[in-house]
Amino acid sequence: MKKLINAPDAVLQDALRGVEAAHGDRVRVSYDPAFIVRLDAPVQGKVGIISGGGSGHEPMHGGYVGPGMLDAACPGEVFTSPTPDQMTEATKAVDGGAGVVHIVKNYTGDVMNFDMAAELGRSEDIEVETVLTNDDVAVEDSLYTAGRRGVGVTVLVEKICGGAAEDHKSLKEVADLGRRVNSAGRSMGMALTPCITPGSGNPSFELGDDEVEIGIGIHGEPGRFREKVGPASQIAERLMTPILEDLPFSEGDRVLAFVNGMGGTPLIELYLMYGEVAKIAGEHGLSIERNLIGNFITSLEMQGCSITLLKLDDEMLRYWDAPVNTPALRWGA
Amino acid sequence: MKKLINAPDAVLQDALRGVEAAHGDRVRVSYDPAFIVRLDAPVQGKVGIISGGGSGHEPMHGGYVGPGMLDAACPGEVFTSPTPDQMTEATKAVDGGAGVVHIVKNYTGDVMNFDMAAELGRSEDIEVETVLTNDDVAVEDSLYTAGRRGVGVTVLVEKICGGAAEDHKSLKEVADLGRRVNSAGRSMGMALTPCITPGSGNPSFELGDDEVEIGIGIHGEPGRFREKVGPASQIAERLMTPILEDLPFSEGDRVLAFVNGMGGTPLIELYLMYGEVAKIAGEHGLSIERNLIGNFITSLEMQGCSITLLKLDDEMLRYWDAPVNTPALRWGA
Amino acid sequence: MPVTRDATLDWMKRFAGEMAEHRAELVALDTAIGDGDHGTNMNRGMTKALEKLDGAEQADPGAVLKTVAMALVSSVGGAAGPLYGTLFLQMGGALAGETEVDLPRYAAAWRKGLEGVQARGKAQPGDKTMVDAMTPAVEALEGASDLDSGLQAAVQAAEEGMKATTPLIARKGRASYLGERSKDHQDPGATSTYYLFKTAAEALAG
Amino acid sequence: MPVTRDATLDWMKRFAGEMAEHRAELVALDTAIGDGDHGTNMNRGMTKALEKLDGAEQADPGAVLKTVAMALVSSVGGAAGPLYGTLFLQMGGALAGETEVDLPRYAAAWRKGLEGVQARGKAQPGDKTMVDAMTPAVEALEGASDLDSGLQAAVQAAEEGMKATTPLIARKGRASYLGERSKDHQDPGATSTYYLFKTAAEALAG
Ligand SMILES: Nc1ncnc2c1ncn2[C@@H]1O[C@H](COP(=O)(O)OP(=O)(O)O)[C@@H](O)[C@H]1O
Ligand SMILES: Nc1ncnc2c1ncn2[C@@H]1O[C@H](COP(=O)(O)OP(=O)(O)O)[C@@H](O)[C@H]1O
Ligand SMILES: [Mg+2]
Ligand SMILES: [Mg+2]
Ligand SMILES: [Mg+2]
Ligand SMILES: [Mg+2]
Repeated sequence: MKKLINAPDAVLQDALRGVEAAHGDRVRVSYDPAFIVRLDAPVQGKVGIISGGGSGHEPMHGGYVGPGMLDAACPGEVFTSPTPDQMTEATKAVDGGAGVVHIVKNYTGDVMNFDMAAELGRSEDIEVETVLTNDDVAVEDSLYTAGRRGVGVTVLVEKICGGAAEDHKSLKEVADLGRRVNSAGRSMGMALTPCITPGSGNPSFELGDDEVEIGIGIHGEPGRFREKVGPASQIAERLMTPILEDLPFSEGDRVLAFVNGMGGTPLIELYLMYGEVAKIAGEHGLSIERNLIGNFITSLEMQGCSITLLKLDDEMLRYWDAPVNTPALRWGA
Repeated sequence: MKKLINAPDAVLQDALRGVEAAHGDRVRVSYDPAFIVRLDAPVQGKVGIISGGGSGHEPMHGGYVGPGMLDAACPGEVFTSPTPDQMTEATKAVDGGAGVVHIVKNYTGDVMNFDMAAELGRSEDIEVETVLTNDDVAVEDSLYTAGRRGVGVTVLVEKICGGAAEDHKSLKEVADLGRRVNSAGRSMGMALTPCITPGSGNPSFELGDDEVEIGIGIHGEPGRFREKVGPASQIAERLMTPILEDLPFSEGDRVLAFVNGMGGTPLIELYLMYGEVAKIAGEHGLSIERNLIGNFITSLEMQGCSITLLKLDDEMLRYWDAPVNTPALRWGA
Repeated sequence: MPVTRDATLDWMKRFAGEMAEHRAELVALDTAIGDGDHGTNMNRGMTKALEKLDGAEQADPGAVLKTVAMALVSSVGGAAGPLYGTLFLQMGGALAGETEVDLPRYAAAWRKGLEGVQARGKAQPGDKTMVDAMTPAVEALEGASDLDSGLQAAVQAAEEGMKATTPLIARKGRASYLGERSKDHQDPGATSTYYLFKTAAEALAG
Repeated sequence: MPVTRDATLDWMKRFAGEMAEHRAELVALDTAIGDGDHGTNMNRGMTKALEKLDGAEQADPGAVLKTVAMALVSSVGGAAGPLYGTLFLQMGGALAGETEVDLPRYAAAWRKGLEGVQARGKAQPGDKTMVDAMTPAVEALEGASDLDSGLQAAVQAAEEGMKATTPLIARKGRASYLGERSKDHQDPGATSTYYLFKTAAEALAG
């Protein structure tokens, strides 16, 4: 294993030190418990928004802390969801009296830790609403399983809720909007290579020199099936078809198309993929109103990509376009 | 070789189609000759700024086309500098009567192709000034060699010249400022892994499982030497020491610190490296006024990073902070 | 021999030792059907737990387990943190104020713990989780006639439960994303639970 | 036998064929000390050149070479594009209007081309570039008594010049960044130049 780290156990703390050195003019970094919070938090009267999850998905979530998006982010160890005390402290730090939204990706660990935090947060008279993201169509959904994973749509939920909160929407309005975004979004991902966590030191799965893994998540976990690598047009088809069928998306829908890199994919390939996605969307009569292309929710150095389609309504569009000023997503500011 | 492409020969054209689909509302894409140009070009009375180079370094240069930075970018084939007709056509497309600056990275191919283009451009009554970047301290500089490579500082030159041009500085002023930025900047890079060009299909060099390559460029070319992988703090030292000695940077200098990913490096590692860079800069009494962290000048899926330090003056700072609105770099807009 | 404060402390030290020793094994199991961190998570948590146990005096077995619970909850994260945290919290609550715990009360505490784990994680036996090792072990304790033989039986039941996870298709936790492909792999959490019973028996044996 | 328009066309077709056939070899050489594109670049350029040659009639050897030059300049890029472009542009200029080129004029055209390459790239013999193959080959032509034997000698000189690049430390082009580590590798551009002379001799031999 070769990584730009000092020691496997020190990755999170060392990276947080880098975040503090880089963005100390706009965020405050707490080390124990670990969270990153807007320097001007709590913003009085504004709904606070926090998210969190294992590290290794950067820029998610720490890179999204700032006006127009998250008030705080709680990073866990690499691929390990954070602990309740992180969320509790972050919740307190961002509560400006209007309540706090927890944006939680649907993983057993995340959900349970956030549950415990929400219980604690509530007991201290802070109103907490949880928005669960579970947009990954690669996973079968049923009452008897862990359900679908939260992946790409999480970034969109964070941005759109952030916009609504900045616009002084109420706790319930922000949370409901977040849930609507989640319901209207679908994602699927694939990998050309596995990734290696600092803690394990080994590839997260083995893949032949000519194979791709379809239906992967963002934790280096294997996907639903593997196949011989095909052209980008075929890979786009593999991801788009289940997405389009699942919502379903239909002719005339206005969408946001998000082509996300898993961390190790050259940007030129993501643009190439976007070309294929746009083509397929066009063939299905979708109108792509907005797009996002780049590494926004990653899986360490994994090569591959995910596609997220979000069916837009006017309110989502308005808050997507609203100003945002974070290290990783910035416009209008 | 596994890549998100349709065919090795079609990479550039297919990626350009993606750029057009994604950013057609702000740029125009010409396919033959290949260039990406601001939709509102030529901006009358403003100095035009173009750059170009081989593909595979995205977001450089195409991602920097937009108000406050480049007016056009000319992408060559992967790792192959573009041809004179691309630059000539781009030069014509952006000339608003105030002349055009060519920002050229110092590689034999880039220099010769831009030379031919500048000769042609001049002959058509467009005034062209060339700003050559050559900031890579890993390369020995002498009259008898190809000289130092242009690497990280190129991004900074493009941003700062872009700001000055938007401020309606004259051709000479913009070019002189660009040259000053180049003279005040120094870079050095390293790799944990090689990269694979679509055309070759093979790793650009072989590296042991516990080795790093120090002094690499951005074309997958091997570096100056290799050594056993050490902690991030040691790698930062390896890169910072020659940079600091070369200018030299001295106590009290105000600097911009730029930690750049080579394309396949997780962002968490880049932030961790930034923490080490900030520490070393602090020990040398440098004051980091601005920073940039991320994948901005890449080498396909190579894992590794480069560090660039730029000694700032007030004018550079002003134009660095000036609004920019491009797909890859955006603020104040 | 009843379960005392010292035996409980000894148990936790042994369990921490096993988690350190088997870190790589648990990571490998979790790499196959999860995200490769279970060993690191448990080792980090139990290291923290020992620190906390060292830092203050615990009056009884319940206090020992509550200290461990809080350390796990605030340092493990992932699925294992809340689950083992809840287990020890519930067991600790059931044993608060006790000094010499006999078999019925010990088994009842485990039952409480298991109920907590299931309330938190919603897993049923057969879902390929730690519940598959814990359930038969707790039942073995409940059906035993004395602590020593009960714990021996529990260890054996936990081991069988752990091994029985191998052919299962996961329905909870990360492994569930693999569907059919989760088959033929032993569940990491069931494995750490086996070590938990193993060290409990060792600690009681002295 | 003088160099005619048809022989020049034949030369270019053969050269294009060699560039296609040896693409991988040139890529491998360029991977070792450069960026691994020389074969792809030359193949792309010569494919384009053949297209252009097919697309319009060329009156004489000079016109053929100019057409190739423009195709290379506008499709190759990198170092090779301007260098081979300049070579053929200068040679084409020297042979404009000629129909049957004899040895002195042919050698003079090559000299013009080489001067162009050196003016463009500033490389001296010994810098480990195409100039190392081209220079002795042009000198062989200049010292020859007839075209056939002159081209034979030129091929041999180019081959020797190409091989002699192996021990050199590069001072121009990308390979120069490697310093000492550029030793023990044959220069890709010198290799393509060798093929250029080889096909010239073959074309003249018919
Ligand atoms: N819902 C659940 N109920 C009970 N145990 C579970 C549940 N989900 C996961 N587990 C257990 O947790 C183990 C994984 O723990 P760990 O790897 O530390 O957390 P994570 O899955 O968050 O990475 C699994 O092997 C399984 O035994
Ligand atoms: N300054 C120069 N003068 C002459 N030939 C050069 C010079 N620089 C490079 N070359 C030749 O160009 C070859 C590399 O061409 P190519 O790989 O196509 O371009 P690039 O180096 O831009 O990738 C080298 O092997 C060398 O022979
Ligand atoms: Mg985990
Ligand atoms: Mg090249
Ligand atoms: Mg795990
Ligand atoms: Mg090359």
